[in-house]
Amino acid sequence: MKKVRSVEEAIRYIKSGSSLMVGGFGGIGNPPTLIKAILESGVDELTLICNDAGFPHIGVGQIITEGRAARLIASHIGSNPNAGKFMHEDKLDIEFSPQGTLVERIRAGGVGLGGILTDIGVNGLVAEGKEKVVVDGKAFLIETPLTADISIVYAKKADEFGNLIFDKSARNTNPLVAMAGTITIAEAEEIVPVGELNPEEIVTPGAFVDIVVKSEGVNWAWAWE
Amino acid sequence: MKKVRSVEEAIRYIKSGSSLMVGGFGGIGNPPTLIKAILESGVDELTLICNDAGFPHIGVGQIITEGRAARLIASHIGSNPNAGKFMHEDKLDIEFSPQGTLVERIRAGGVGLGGILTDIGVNGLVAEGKEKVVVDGKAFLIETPLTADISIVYAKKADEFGNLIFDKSARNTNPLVAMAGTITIAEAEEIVPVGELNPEEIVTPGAFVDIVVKSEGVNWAWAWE
Amino acid sequence: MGMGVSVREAIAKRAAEEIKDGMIINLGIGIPTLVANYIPADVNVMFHTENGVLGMGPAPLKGEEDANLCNAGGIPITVVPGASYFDSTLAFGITRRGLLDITILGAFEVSEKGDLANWIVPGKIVSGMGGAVDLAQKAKKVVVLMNHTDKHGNPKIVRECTLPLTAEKCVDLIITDMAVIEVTEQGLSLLEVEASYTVEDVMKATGAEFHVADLVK
Amino acid sequence: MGMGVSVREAIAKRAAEEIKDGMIINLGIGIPTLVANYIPADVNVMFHTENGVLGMGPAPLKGEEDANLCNAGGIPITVVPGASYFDSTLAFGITRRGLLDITILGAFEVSEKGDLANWIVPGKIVSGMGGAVDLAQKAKKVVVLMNHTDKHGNPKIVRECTLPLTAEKCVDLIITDMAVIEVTEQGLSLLEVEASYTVEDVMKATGAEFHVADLVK
Repeated sequence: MKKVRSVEEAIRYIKSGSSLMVGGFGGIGNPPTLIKAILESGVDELTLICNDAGFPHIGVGQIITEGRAARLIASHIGSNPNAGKFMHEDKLDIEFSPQGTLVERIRAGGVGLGGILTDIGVNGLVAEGKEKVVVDGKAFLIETPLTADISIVYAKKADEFGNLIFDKSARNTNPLVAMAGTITIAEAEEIVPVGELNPEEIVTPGAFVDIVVKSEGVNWAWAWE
Repeated sequence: MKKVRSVEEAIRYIKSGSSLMVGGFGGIGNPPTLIKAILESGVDELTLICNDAGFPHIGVGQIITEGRAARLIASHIGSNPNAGKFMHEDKLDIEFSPQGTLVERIRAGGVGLGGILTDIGVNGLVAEGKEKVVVDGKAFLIETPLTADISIVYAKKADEFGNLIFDKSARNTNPLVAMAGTITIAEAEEIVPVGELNPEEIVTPGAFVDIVVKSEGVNWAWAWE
Repeated sequence: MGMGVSVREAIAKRAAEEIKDGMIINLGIGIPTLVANYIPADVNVMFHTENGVLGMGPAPLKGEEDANLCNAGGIPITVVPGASYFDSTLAFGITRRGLLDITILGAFEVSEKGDLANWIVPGKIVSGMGGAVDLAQKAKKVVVLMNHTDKHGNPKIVRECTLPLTAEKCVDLIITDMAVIEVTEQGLSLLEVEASYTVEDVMKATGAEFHVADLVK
Repeated sequence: MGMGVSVREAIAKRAAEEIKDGMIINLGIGIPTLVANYIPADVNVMFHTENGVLGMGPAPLKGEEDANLCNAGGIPITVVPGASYFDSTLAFGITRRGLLDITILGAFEVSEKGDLANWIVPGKIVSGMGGAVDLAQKAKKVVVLMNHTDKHGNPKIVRECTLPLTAEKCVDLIITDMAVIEVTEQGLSLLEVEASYTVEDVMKATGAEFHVADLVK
């Protein structure tokens, strides 16, 4: 049950054409070391699933900027003009979900549900192409679950069993993404022996995590800097 | 935003005929002081929503034993023979859900979803009377959300804004039930001023909690004692 | 939105009057962000951000930013006593469950029925709805802050929105550089006119009819 | 189940052989609970309980029980290093996601296709399915521990279950007081016969046909 691996070993599971789900929100909470290694590995044609397209040179945004994604499932791309440009040029296929729906779809995939019913967007553009059901006289959209070949997340601490805790608002989508990968790789600022984390403070139980790697820290300048 | 009240004030919201959702699992994590006060208040004809029927003289089981519930939505009643007896005598109407489905229904109610899709029980008795949908060629049951007029939960600590942390396996269904009440009353072993809980350790944000009361501690002998 | 600083501030200041003690609040980006600066010290509220914080505080001092503590726009924040961190499903759980007392947003168009368009601009690249649909559809009170007209002088308050809707019948109050208008079951109702304009000025700049019976200033 | 202590222990001991290093395990009540006592010290596993603990340890010493630390049956437990507490949706998320390597359960009947009936007994009051459907349907490996026959000597391994099913085609292995039988795509396969019985004894006590080609002892 010792899951600590080198970054090189970990990213071997990510291949051209893989679906890759990435934790984080507006760059915050994206795993920097894994993203850097993925870029260096040369994989492309990825299906990216992420809250947003980040910023052009921050976090998951770099995967888009470097043209490594063929498809993106997200709620927002406004902060990364490259995503919009590539979409416009038919180089990137994008599926949008309302943010609250997107994170529930990821959670549904992560906990093995067949989907969720929600009235968010039921009367608008969001509903296009989606099945509706009526429950107790009220219409809901069927929103399907999301999973991925590989999930990558960013944690404050991991133990060797893969139990994770997160850091402030960098928690965001990370605990959800951690559950939704067929293989989940957690990048942690600190890796501790089993037993060092308080069972009460663990957010993601190690059952959901397959590989733990040590973070080398953030390698980009923040948008606000 | 100071939500601390006396038990007497708090339980005034619970009336005969109310739907009452109770946190806990096999008695563990049921709120003892609120249950005692509810019994003393004389309310009946309650619709109880709870993981299980507890034990005859432990936790939520007492509400059933004393004949205060007209209806029960639960996953299991095996440890409280009174529940089965009253069901058999047509004094108690019971709706069963598989445990994993029940807790997802409570969560769905708590986070404002219209329901969930699951394949648990899709080919068996569980499916009786439920709508099925086919998503990507696979059949799922539509399971509806659960909410209640009042939710009562048991916490280790609450602050005056209603932020909650729980105790070990007494967490169980409590964070879910806390979200699903139109009015949520939290019974806490300890009530602390706002700012004393670490924002990382809070499990239930105060937004979901309306009233906080001080626990007088468990007033029953455990089944294993 | 091409407004002067003092106009933006005036709108934010007026919006702050809608905020009452004990509220849970989500502020959109742009002018709505400024509203926090005008809430009186004795009004205690909790700010919600959809990435996963309840209890946002003011911006940190320069040099004290924490890259792991930001709002949904990626801007560094602080937290107040009583704050909590959680994952994004819980943030939207609070929203969908109707626990946001108020959300304050920008808009391209608002219809007389309270329909909101603040998502897609024709001819521009679609940037995605983010959390706008969730917020507009589920907050207890939706307040829109915007210029009364677009840069060509065309009304942004209209009978029917021409742009795709973010959500139907969701807006409760519109605060602009010219007026404060309430959306009621009976239609629009003019509550206030900015000192340098007349009711006639507001009528000309508005693409829908409104009642003036409830005018308070 | 009306078995002697040594038979219960023999079954639990045999079941423990199915447990491999690194597994995540859910044990049902009754004999399955005893399995934990027979796992070798060098086999590291994590026990899951559906109320919301991963990493259950042995029972506490008498007098050291904690009312807020119990398993799904309400019995006091301890935790091992690496354990975590979570709400019940996450406990069943682990189950539905297929992360339980093995679950060990009791049964009333098992069919030759691996259908499991362990929920409703006719004539008795229905007690509800609890987590049995989730566990039977979603664990990677489902092992049933039971007496080979009921108290009247009737087979519990049958061609078709007569009782309502907990889940279809879910059982992988049946361990009884008489034998170990695997459920395969080609039907039942007898793997082991307990020393005091013959293959013929097992045939007579079984309500379905089985292959004996793979008999190992």
